[in-house]
Amino acid sequence: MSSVAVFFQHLTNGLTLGGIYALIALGYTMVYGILKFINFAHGDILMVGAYMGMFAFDFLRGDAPLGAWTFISFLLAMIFSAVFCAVLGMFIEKVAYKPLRRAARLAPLLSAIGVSFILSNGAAWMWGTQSRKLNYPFDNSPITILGISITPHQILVLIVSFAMMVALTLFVGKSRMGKAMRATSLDQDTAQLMGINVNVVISLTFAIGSALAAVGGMLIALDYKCYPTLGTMTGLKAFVAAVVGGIGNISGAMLGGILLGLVETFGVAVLGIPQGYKDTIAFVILIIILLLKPEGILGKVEKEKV
Amino acid sequence: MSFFQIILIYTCIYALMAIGQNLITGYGGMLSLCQAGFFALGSYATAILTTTYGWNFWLTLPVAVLISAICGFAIGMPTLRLKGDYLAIATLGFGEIVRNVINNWDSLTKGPMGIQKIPQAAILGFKFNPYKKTAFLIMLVVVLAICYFLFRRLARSRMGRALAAVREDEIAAASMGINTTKYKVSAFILGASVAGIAGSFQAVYILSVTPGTYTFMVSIMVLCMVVLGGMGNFLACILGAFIIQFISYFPQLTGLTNVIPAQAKQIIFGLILVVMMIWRPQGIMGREKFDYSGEKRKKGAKDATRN
Amino acid sequence: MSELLTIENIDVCYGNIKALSGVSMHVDQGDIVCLIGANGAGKSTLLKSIVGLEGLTNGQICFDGEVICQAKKVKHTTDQIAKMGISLVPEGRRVFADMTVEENLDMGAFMVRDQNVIAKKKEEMFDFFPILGARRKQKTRSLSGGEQQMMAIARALMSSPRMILLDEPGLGLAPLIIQDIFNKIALINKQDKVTIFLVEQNARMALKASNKGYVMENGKIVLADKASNLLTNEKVKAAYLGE
Amino acid sequence: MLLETEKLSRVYGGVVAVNEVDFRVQEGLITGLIGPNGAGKTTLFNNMTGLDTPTNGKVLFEGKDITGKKANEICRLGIARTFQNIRLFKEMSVVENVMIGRHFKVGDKNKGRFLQSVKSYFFMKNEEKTIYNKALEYLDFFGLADLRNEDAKALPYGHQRELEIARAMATEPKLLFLDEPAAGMNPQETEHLMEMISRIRSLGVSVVLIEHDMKLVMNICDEITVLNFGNKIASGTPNAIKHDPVVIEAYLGSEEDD
Amino acid sequence: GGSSESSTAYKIGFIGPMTGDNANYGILCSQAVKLAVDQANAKGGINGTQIELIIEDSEGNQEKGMAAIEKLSSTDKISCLVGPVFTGVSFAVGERCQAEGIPMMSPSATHKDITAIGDYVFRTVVSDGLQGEVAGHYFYEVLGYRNIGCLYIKNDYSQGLYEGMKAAFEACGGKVSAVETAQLGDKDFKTQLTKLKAANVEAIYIPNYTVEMAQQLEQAAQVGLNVPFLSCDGFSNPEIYDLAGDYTNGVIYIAPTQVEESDSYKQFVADYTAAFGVAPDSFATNAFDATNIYIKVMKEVGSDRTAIRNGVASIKDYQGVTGTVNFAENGDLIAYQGVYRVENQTPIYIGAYTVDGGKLVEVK
Ligand SMILES: Nc1ncnc2c1ncn2[C@@H]1O[C@H](COP(=O)(O)OP(=O)(O)OP(=O)(O)O)[C@@H](O)[C@H]1O
Ligand SMILES: Nc1ncnc2c1ncn2[C@@H]1O[C@H](COP(=O)(O)OP(=O)(O)OP(=O)(O)O)[C@@H](O)[C@H]1O
Ligand SMILES: CC(C)C[C@H](N)C(=O)O
Ligand SMILES: [Mg+2]
Ligand SMILES: [Mg+2]
Repeated sequence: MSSVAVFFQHLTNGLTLGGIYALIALGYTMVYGILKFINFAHGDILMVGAYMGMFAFDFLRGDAPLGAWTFISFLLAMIFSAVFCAVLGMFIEKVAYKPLRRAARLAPLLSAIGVSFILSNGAAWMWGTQSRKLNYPFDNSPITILGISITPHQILVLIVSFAMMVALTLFVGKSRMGKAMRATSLDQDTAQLMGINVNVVISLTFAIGSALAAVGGMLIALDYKCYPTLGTMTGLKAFVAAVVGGIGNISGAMLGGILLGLVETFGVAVLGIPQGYKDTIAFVILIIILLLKPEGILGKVEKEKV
Repeated sequence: MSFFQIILIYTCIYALMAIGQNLITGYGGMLSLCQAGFFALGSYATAILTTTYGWNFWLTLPVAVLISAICGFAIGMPTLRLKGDYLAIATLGFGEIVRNVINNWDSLTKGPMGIQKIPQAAILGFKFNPYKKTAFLIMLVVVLAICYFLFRRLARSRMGRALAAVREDEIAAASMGINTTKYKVSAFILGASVAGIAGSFQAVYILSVTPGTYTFMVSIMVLCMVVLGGMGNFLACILGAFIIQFISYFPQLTGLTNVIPAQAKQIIFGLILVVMMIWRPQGIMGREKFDYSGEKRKKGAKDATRN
Repeated sequence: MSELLTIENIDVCYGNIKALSGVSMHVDQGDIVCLIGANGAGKSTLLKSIVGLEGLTNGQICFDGEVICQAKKVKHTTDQIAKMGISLVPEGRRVFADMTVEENLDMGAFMVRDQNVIAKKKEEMFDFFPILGARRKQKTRSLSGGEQQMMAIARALMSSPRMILLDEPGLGLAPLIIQDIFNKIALINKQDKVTIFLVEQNARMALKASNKGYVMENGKIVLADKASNLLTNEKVKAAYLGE
Repeated sequence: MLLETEKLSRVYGGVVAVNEVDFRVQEGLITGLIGPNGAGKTTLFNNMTGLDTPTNGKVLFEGKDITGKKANEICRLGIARTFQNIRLFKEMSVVENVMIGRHFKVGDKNKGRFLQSVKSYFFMKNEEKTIYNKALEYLDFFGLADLRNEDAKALPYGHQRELEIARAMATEPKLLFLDEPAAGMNPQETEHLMEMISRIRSLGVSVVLIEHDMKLVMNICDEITVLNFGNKIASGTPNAIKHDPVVIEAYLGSEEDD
Repeated sequence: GGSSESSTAYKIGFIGPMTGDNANYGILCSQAVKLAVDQANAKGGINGTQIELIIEDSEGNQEKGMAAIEKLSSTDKISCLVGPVFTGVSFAVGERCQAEGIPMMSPSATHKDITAIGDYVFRTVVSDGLQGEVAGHYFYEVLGYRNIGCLYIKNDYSQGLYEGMKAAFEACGGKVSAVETAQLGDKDFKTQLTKLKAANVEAIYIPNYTVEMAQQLEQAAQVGLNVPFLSCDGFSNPEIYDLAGDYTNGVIYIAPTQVEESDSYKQFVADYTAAFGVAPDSFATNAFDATNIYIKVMKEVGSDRTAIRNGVASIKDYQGVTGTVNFAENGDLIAYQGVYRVENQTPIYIGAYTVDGGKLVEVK
């Protein structure tokens, strides 16, 4: 391989890895943006979404060979999984977070950790701990251009995360509901005074966030497989990405995700530091970014007015 | 009840970390997620010095504290500008960096293989044999008691009050002449130091160290202990540590392990966390209200507090 | 004139502290009513309980003949009450700090769906508070205290409510502006038939602008009368008018 | 001159909040700072107390340049302040709030820092007692001693304002900045506040206050400076200001007959 | 064995990760132990007494492992222990077992130093030392590679195998010219694979766990990396064929031998699959043998710990499902390494090897 080709292969790898982080980070940021708390269970909802999608897909597809039907059944499975997770997300919010809305900031975090334990171990109990394959609904053989390989799946991940980013930005920025979400995130009492039903807003936020998680979960599981801790490690990374991008900021989540993917790839590939230190490099760079830009890359630095 | 003793031993070790976390988070209001990192530093300092360099355990203890303190300073100083969850991520990153470096610096830490055959702690030839627990437990209780009193004292002095002020309103605190940076960094240093102590004792309890013990989950558990017990309350931290340890070893203590599936234990653990938080969001004991004059403080009307 | 807002014998507690006890009062359709009282008397608490932000432990509150709040159970949530046409300018401004002035006004008009109406209302507000117009793209958090107060009032007016509850609208405002605001209140009361319920420390000015006044002490209504009578009431003069 | 600013400006993006203002505070006096909403009064305060840094110009305190110093350093030099939007330590008790004000007032100047902290660690009981008693004195001054064990957040607005002043006074300042101390108070309470401020001056503390309550300003201020759109448009005695046409035009409006 | 006549308690303990990130290994092994105990109990247990099995969760973590052995030793008073599953936990638990004289037999902890803890520590899995050595020799001498790359996980297992292989391969004269590592739990290896691709090596050794190897094989294809892959005993877990499908074809791996041959093995797989719905991996197979060895010994000497340890040490040519089991002086399994090549998603047995005096020897 020529070194130029190697470079571009790394670039491709980094971008697509970043796409995966971005996919999860979007949902994280969305919920954080409204409720200002780290929904630790987001990754686990994503895992449930992957499993539900897998079951639905296997069921719908049956023995059909790759073709239009597999693709359609994959989409149907995705819709099913998204709906399932939306309901699950709303349910979790009602039971575990809603009673804590006025409590200390860390109380819902702990509750979320509890939910995360319940979901991941519940999944292990019901579905076993071994990895299960979610089959590609299309032919995923790599496409090689000028010596650089990329798979259709990678392209899909990038497209979907980008599309989600655009859709979410428009939704939150432009729609009535989106405005209600922003107001709710700033001051729930006052939002109510404006005639906003914050319960509905929060439920909806969870529903959307969880549905996004389900879609993300299925796309990720195509590559990473389904297993009960699917959401944990990737979820954590994605959360880091969301924060670095400026938590609560939708484009920031996307940017943070891509950046994390690139940093993880290039930190090692180009700087020539031993691969083992990949996470160290990634975190050092992220900490440096935060030090230079304490509110995240796209976060707003607004000095408090006294 | 020798199995109960092991719960107490882990309670003590984790309570040490929780005390540190409480100073940082409960008092200073900084959400730090790197107790596991300092815990690891303490453990490895002891493990390396006792095995590779043949030091006595008690001599490694101050080194462990010093290293943790220096790292606490190194992480505290620059990241203090960060607020809330940004600080959480930076500190989480630090914890992961520590583990990552330990896992990769093979020549010093033996990498993923870990370090074995750590000698037992001893005083004048009397060995604190971890398998015999009682003596070990007594040693830990003494250490915990000392740290508890030192920290509680600190917290109800000017320093604790200044930290609380910084937590409540940094701008107002600065306008009252408080050097906010100084107090935040001090909290980090002290919090890191006790976690280092906890690490040292962990090393002489398990008698071997591997990077896998010092994961992010440890930091999360420590945070849970503090929040569950009650932020800003050192006794509550110890209680929180006990409760969390008790819940996680409950099936073993009662012999339920063979009756219920392994995951059920974790699911119950999760349920308890959720229920406890809904039941008492401010923690079981809540924030400790000091009473300066001998008269009792009126119970606050709404105790659930935001910070 | 018919009673628009009726408060019947309500109690409100913070934990075990009773902030309001046995408060009964009413506001007639089209009136301007003011409530005065010392610090901590419970005025803000009363306003908050009308919009459902504090629960009652006893009694009930009716708006336009319908029960909106009742002890021990939530009849209507705050957003429903807002939708019935009650708008509160809360104590301490409570602006959406991270939104611009314009976005804040948009939020005030959340219940209005007609974009033209919103645009018109906004221009009206900017006419009334020119400094807000000058700052329309600025984040509210960086506004001065008085500007934020204007912002909060303007926001409450955006939804063209049937009734406005104002909690110390003059707080932190320059004398000229306060006068303006009271004039404006009288104007919208007359023109738009908006009922006004006002809590104000500047008792003289408030009573002058009102038809009716209530005086609250320690969570209880101790006086209720025509505003003009209160202005000359010796007790009121001594305690609240600073003479 | 106890404190003065030299051509102090503060610009935010396009907004000139304070424009080349020369502001003077004489020792022992009560100086008023008035002006329409958004005139730049609070901004000027922030720039003098270290919470904001001037874009241009200097701040001199007792002849020394303190521009750009941190808030905590400025406080230790003897400048204390309150805030327009009350900033109490809400979850702490009333007395603890005041004790914070005593924070840097303990300790023995003759000992090194380390020895001092060791000493204060071991003799904490005594030290705490001193701080506590001193704090009670300041609470008493404002008649808040009975409320000492309440949470600060549960106090009614007016008391919160007083508590904030008590807390600032606990730092034993030479100069006290008050940002709208009478906001949210009724006339009677305002009168009480005026008394308090006069008493503070009689303790030898110079006071600067921002206020929209003209009765208060005109009654107790010795000097008044008026800002409008960031510019200083007038300064002088209350009487002079009251009749200054520029000020009337910009701020006071024609006197209401009453 | 003083207590051999007291027929009351035959207790076998098991420690492994039953929850957490690596629960799969613990669960598969524990099921094998359970199967062995159930089978023995169905046949009347030991001299008419039922055997009791106590499974404890270590979460793959030393701290929990210590608590587990504490409970097994002080509350349950077990006679012998199967496990722990992971090297790290085995070190901590092993010391305790040694100190208290509890026989311990790990089905899967492969670190070469584990049996050095003491004479109560055994294992039914081959030490990484031997496996790596055989691998190194085989790659050089039989496969004829001179320049290979390696991608391993920074954990004790993978690194141990890598080090063993590298030492032997380079001693033969070969060169491991490109080495990449990853962290446990990583799912994306494209960076490393791209670097390996750029390094132009003849083959790549991936001594990792099943799930990671599945990812690596699949992603190698994704970055267009087309060289032969070499692997280790982790490949003997049939899960790999579910996960990596056709990407496994052509892989050559070294793993404990004779697994494929015996009828008893086939029987075991059938029983296991019938009971638990999944197929066992090689560690579970080892755990099955370990348990049966204990049962056999206990039948002879009773429940006394020292007697059991001595009994295990003197086992000779035990015929287990993994083949013939003998323990070396230090408690290590004496075993040969099988070489397999995957064709059509099925491993084809090529031969058994060991290393003797620095030479690769084929065992017939
Ligand atoms: N969150 C709270 N927790 C406990 N007590 C409270 C709380 N809010 C208000 N109170 C108490 O309730 C009483 C009434 O307070 P409220 O704010 O209604 O008074 P107010 O008449 O509006 O006074 P002000 O003129 O100062 O605004 C006061 O004694 C106050 O201390
Ligand atoms: N960070 C900022 N960014 C932009 N503009 C700002 C910022 N801070 C203040 N301003 C503007 O500067 C002007 C002066 O504000 P300041 O708070 O000093 O007013 P003030 O005189 O205290 O008014 P008030 O009496 O209403 O409190 C205001 O118009 C405000 O909008
Ligand atoms: C289950 C196995 C993969 C464990 C591994 N052999 C170890 O020593 O840790
Ligand atoms: Mg009020
Ligand atoms: Mg101001």
